[in-house]
Amino acid sequence: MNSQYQPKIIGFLCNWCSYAGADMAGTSRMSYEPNIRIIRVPCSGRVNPLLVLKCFQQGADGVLISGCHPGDCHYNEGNYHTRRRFALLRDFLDYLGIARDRLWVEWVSASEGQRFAQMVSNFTKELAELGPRSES
Amino acid sequence: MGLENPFVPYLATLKSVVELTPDIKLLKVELLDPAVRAGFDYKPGQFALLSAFGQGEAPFGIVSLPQHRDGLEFAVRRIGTVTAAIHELEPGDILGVRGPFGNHFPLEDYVGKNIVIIGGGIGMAPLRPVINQILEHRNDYGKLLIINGARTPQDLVFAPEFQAWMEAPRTKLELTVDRGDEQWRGRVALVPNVVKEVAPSPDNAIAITCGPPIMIRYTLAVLKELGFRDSQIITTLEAKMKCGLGKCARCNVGDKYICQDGPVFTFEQISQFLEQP
Amino acid sequence: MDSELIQQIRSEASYLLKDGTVKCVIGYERASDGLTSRPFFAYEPAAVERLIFDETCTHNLVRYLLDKKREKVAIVVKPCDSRAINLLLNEAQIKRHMVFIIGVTCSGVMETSCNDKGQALQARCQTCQMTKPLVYDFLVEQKLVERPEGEPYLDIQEIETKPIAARRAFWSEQFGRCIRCYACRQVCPGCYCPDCFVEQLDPLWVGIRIAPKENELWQITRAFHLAGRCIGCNECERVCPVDIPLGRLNRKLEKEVKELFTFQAGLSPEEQPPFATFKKEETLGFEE
Amino acid sequence: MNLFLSKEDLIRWLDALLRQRVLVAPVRVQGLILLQPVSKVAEVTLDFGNTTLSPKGWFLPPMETLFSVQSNDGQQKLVPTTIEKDAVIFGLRPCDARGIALIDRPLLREPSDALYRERRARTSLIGLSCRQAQPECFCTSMGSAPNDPSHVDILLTEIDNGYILQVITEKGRALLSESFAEYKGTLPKPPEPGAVPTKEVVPAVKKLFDDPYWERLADRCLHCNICAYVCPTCYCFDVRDYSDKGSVERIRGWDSCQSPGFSRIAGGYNPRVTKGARLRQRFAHKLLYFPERFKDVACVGCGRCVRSCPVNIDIREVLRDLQQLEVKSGS
Repeated sequence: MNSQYQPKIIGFLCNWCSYAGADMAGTSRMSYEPNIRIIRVPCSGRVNPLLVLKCFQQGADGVLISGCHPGDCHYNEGNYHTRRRFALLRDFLDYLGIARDRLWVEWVSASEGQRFAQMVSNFTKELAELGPRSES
Repeated sequence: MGLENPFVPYLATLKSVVELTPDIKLLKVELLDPAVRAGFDYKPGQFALLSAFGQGEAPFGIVSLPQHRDGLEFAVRRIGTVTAAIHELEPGDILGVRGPFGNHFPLEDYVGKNIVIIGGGIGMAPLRPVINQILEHRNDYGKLLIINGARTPQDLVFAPEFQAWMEAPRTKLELTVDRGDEQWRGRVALVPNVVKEVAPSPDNAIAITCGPPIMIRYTLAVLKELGFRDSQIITTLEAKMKCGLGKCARCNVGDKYICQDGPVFTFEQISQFLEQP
Repeated sequence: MDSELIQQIRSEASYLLKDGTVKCVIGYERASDGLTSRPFFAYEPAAVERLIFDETCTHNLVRYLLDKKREKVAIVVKPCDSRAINLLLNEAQIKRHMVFIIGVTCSGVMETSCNDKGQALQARCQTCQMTKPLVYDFLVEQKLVERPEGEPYLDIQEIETKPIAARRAFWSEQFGRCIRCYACRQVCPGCYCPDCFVEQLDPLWVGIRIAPKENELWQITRAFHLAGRCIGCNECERVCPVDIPLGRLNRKLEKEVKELFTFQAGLSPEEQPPFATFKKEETLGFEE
Repeated sequence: MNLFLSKEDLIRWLDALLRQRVLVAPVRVQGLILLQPVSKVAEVTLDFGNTTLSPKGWFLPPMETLFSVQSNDGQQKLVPTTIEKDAVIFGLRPCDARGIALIDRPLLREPSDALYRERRARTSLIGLSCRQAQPECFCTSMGSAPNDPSHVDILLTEIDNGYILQVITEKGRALLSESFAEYKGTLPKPPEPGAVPTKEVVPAVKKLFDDPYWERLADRCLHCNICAYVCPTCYCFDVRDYSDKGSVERIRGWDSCQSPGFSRIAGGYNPRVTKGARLRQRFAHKLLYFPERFKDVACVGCGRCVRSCPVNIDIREVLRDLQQLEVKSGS
């Protein structure tokens, strides 16, 4: 990313899988772009769409919601609800002019540190292409 | 600064904080600008709007006495966002003060009369300056009866001053709680029942009461039974106030603006309100 | 104006009031402009003479059931309004035995405004195929006019096909006009939270600041809270004093909910709404 | 002395005004007519009944910052908002001008509202007489008139080939950038809006304060804020603090007695809980409390609340009902 534009990403990571996965990426010294600010949540199902909208309102360029793989949820069905909620919100935001690629929902288990690091880098590259939030 | 735009508060610093009860603090506030401090004179019953910048503003009765010239005191109960922010302030922090607003207790009319003061919980706050003003000019007034009630013993407000109130000449202090605890030796009864039991005489007397609406309703009934006329019973109304300047109309109850026509009213005036507060 | 239809409504209402089955009948009466109509609450049998029904009766009266939870009332219900009854029954906001439903068959209501009976049927009525309410206790039938089947989401597609910057500009301009009078919330049968998020102070999601960012957060969240619940009566768009096409927010979500979860709000009081349930095997675009 | 302007004169004059001041004028936006600052005279429209929202929004905006708090190294400094620019509101109707004059009374009364006072001082009003009354108008019953010049600096009246310009105040004279021809003819007869009985309204509201009429009227009321926000004489507001990223702003915004939290006190007690009490507050404040404090009824008969109310709560009907109920209850 040559341009000086640094996308800001807010990441809601579920405590049981994704946060542990990000932790593993850290402890195994995997490097990935520093654009993400992580917020730990008990479950990806805890993320209220209002939180995501507040992130975009306060100037975030991208929002990542990461939870356990469907079926592995510590609370059995949290990520099933996440899936439904943000499948709809993503389409709706796109319709309103906030690019759908600004909202990612990913499943990262506790052992997929590498995959988490790679995913953050991909997301940062994608957002760099999309450009700052002002236009879309 | 300030008067030019009446919405811009005077800056003040928090001098001291005293925990009166688990959810009520006594704050002493000093206006920063000496000129403003000199010109800021008020009377018991008036209120000011305190600003916790970032959270907002709320009205509080001024509970200190002007002649002490020792800063402004407010008793603040933690009940909402602004009061919570005020409770977090420490001595030295900056806050905003706007006022003084509203009318005041017409103490000059009570000279020579017996005074009955009935307060419930934080309702004692606006009554404290009246008590202390009477004690500082004790001979101008007749007998002073103070009935101070609260839910539990630690919720009794202004405990540090009970001793002084009890020892003052021709003064009686009746404390009561809804629910006592092991150490509590005093009365366990609702305020209106204590008023009925002590049965102050209405002759040449006035009663000032302030507290939760339910206490007021029953205390009023008891006082009427004892022979007090509406014009002899005074209270200070708490309403949603925002500007304190008679403009935003939030405190408009009936045809009155609490922030300007009140907050101190006699129940005779209140009975003529079109709308009951 | 079909007087035979009105006579039936009046006699049923009078009967219900006289024998005390209901405390009041919620229906329509002629408005002060003498042309259009407005909601009307009849408490005494004599008042039923003011009840009318014609193609200017646009209001969705079901919202008023939220204010009359503790007494049995009767209510005049169009086919689209009846979906709102199913919504409130599904969300346990009203009890079926507390509501006597006077259903009216309908062939569309006009695009009315003050002093204007309207020249055409409302857009949503032009292609609506519902002629009979889904639930009623007493049905009043009127001769119906055939309406053509049509492509319901043309106005939504018109926005979807714009480039993203144009969509962004379109909605920013619309939301820019919002004065936050909350009429869209107050008129909606689905909006009944005692403490709406927009007025919460702690956390201060939106509050009183009227600016593009706050207006956008308000409008998006309001619509999203109705996803899978909005029954398409379009009252929010009708009441908006600054003409924001709110229907195009709610019906976009209605279209997506149909595609993603094959669900439509208010068709039955038992069916689980989309966000209250899930299917394990669905991926919804979030592949493994 | 009345002047005459052709259409070209008017456009030239407006263009001149545009250069030194902010020109706020009626602009067509989708189906609405909104008063907005314009950058080109071409954006201005003159064929409309009245604007959707009233010009009060220029003096008491839907939202404004009262002051911001800047804290550098612990030292807090309050920076009050100031008004820099002069402005002209062009094309406002006489009823709205009277609306502004009415809310001047509470807002300019000592201690006066600084921002409102500053905007009033720096803004000139060019009124446009109505050529045609709208069905909901009833200004002549409320102390105004389609050609009432009393609260504007300049009043324009459209006639077939141009406009008659009446200079009302010195502030208005200062707006004339060139000399126009004198107009010797007579002013056209103003249109006749509907009439509404208002003789005994103040005592009627007082007498019928506890009448069940208000609960019945409020049955259909949605308790949105439309009637207060479109009304030229509603001026209630709320004040809140906003702090994002360290800077704190005290915001003042429109509020209405119909909104749920308007009279709710900390701790939850709300003296006005029922629907009827809230709706009564709107009419009691306009037709009783305001006249008792400021002499005149706070309604100018512009008809906006009648046009915009989703459930047709019509103030003209309320005025009629109050008179009849008062007679029935033995005045």
